[in-house]
Amino acid sequence: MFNFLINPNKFNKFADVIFKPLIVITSLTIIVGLLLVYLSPLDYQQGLTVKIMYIHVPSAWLALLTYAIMTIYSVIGLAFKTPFSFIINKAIAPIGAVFTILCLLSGSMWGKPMWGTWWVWDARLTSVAILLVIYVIIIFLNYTFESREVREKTIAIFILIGSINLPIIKFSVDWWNTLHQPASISKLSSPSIDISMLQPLLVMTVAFSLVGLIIAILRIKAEILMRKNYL
Amino acid sequence: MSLRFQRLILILTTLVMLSAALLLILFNTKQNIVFFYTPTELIENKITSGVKVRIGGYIKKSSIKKKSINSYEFKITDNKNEILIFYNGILPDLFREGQGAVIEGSINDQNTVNASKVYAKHDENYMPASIKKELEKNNQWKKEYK
Amino acid sequence: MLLINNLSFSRNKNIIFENLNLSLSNQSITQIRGKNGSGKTTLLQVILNILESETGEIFWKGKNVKKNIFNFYNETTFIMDHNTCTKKLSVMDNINFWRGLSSSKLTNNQILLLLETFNLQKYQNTKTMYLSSGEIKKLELLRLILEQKKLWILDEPYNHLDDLSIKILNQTFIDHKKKDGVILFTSHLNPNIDNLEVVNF
Amino acid sequence: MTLIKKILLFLKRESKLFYSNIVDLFSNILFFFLSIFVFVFSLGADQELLRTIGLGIIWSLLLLSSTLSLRKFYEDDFNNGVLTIIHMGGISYELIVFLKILSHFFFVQMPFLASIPIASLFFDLPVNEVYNLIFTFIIGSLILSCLSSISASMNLLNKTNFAIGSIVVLLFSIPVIIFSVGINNPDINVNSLINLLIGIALIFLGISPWSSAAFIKLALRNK
Repeated sequence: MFNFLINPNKFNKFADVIFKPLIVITSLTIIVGLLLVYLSPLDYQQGLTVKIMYIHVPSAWLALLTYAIMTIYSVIGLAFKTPFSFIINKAIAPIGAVFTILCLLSGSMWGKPMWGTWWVWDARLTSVAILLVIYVIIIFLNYTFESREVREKTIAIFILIGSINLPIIKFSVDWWNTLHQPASISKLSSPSIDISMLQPLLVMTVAFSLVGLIIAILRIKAEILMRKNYL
Repeated sequence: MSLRFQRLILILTTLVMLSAALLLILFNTKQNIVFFYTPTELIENKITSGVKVRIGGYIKKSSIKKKSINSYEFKITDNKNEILIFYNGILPDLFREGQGAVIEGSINDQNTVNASKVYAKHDENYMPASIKKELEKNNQWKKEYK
Repeated sequence: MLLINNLSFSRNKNIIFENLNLSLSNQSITQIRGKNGSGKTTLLQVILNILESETGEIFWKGKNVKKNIFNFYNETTFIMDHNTCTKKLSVMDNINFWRGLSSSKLTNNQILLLLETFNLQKYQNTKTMYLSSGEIKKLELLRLILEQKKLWILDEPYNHLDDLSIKILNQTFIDHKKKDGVILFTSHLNPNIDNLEVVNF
Repeated sequence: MTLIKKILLFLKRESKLFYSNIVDLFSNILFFFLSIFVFVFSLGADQELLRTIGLGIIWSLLLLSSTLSLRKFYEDDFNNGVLTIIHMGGISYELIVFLKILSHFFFVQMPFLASIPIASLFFDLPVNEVYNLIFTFIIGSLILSCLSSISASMNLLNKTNFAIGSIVVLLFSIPVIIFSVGINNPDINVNSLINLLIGIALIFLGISPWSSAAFIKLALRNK
């Protein structure tokens, strides 16, 4: 049933089926999300600046999610030697990098009026910057080695080593005194964000993930085509 | 010794190492890397004057005094101790009374600091302005730091 | 002794060899003969499990090599086509290292005698980087006798050797064969050994 | 028992190699001191300034000097096939990496320990800071050895882009630097910081044998 997640041919077929509906759904979600953001109330403290959050938080989540997906696929790829894992790793690393850049830029734009600075070296900001560096190294590694097998496995091992950074990013705000605020939404407690702001945030998150998914599908399909001779 | 046995031993050592590392890190993160200190920590540690520090806390209610354009004086508190801050410069948007802030500057003497930079700290609460008014009307608005 | 079943290996979709079968009996010398670049070295590396085969199995004394790899290594000496001695260490240091790794029971006197027969005793404390390539090759071949293993696998052993040394090497092969040994080597030459089994590759 | 004998044999060989390569080590230390001079002269002889930034400079230069010996880590033994011979002697690649890390720690990093007090003289560092620096360096250099092993084994795989190995070392040494330099914050809990550093060292000590061995096996397969 979930074969399309590991088999290139089945993935191609699956992608062909869902691609057009996906585009329709995505455009609808984006429109609804932007409308909701437009209609969402101003914060009692931040005023209009709160709306940067609707870009910042989804891109941060997706930057982490992309890396988590790459980690899972690397484990699968190294353990079962599935070529599709390495296709995924190559295809979605730039997407994660773009989301990380988006997260850092929007955070910076929010930080200047709110905190009074573009950038501080606190634990959360530093660890996300390191995530960006890791993404960039992964992209570089794709163009470094001559042998394909070497390239793929090296990247997978490197991704696994770099995944130490994920829990550090997540828990940095709880472990250390940081300028960055702790998470507003967690499973254990009721969110400390009002429902009228939570709704647009969630819709925007879905919209961002769908856009990421569309780009990922296109890149993965291109990658499969390029490797047709090897698969 | 066979390859499998060597691997087994190595896997076990790795697991022991990683779990020890996890314990060490989880039990020791709280105290060490600090972006800022609270006023109580600062006073208790008796840092010599002239040292650069970051202090985090809440801005005491009705303590902000504007001395001239872009020159301010206010108090940072953690409900136990407070520290007087002098600052020349532009304050960030979020800087208001009762709000969290981080101040970077050098210590003059025990309880006063010359700030070179002021960051406003935002908490994890997001709330529409209208609801806050509503809450305040019904006297349900709670603010811990006054 | 050594049984190779249905072995195939390919590199980047280029098939190097396919469905290869080979069996080496006790007291035998086998040569794999072929041109440069025909994959002789690769075959040896696949047999030694340095490279992983795509299909096929290898058995040593009836046991699967992959599952008992250290038992297999424990009875094997592998001489590569290039030098494996550490250039910055002296001849004696290298020998002691090999001796320790293979848990060889040779005494110091026996080793000195060996060095004398190979005409290397004057270099005992010289760093190997100052030896000529023929002398280094002889030092390398010393490992055959030093390690006292049953199976000898050699990659191009005749390179860099003069006629006399080739004769000595052939004699060593025959001696080892008489002592229940098994020898597998690759070469593009046609060595003068009786009862040589040749696999054309 | 035989395995322990072989491990001792391996370490003995490493120590012999260390003596024959001792000039390399001294050049690394010389590099370290010369770069300190370059720093001091480019900043000017402001004693106050040097004292505040001294610790950071010493740490970053130690880091850079240790990336110099990166290529020596596996390359020689890999190219002449000694790694294969050792493996055929009955030691798994993971164990070889572990032993290599230990010997790198003792023979390459520890000699720098002696040069730290001299280096801190140039920056006029207070005694307790030097003491802390030595203490954190002992743990931090173990982490650096693990990182060097990972990136050196990664360098076996590519013959052109050597910068990538140094980048990996620098990237993962960021936490080491943060916590090691943080120790001189006047009111930090030194014990918890040391514990944290040991924790990081254990993590890298745990993962580097596996990842380095994987890289080495890959490199052997694609030699």
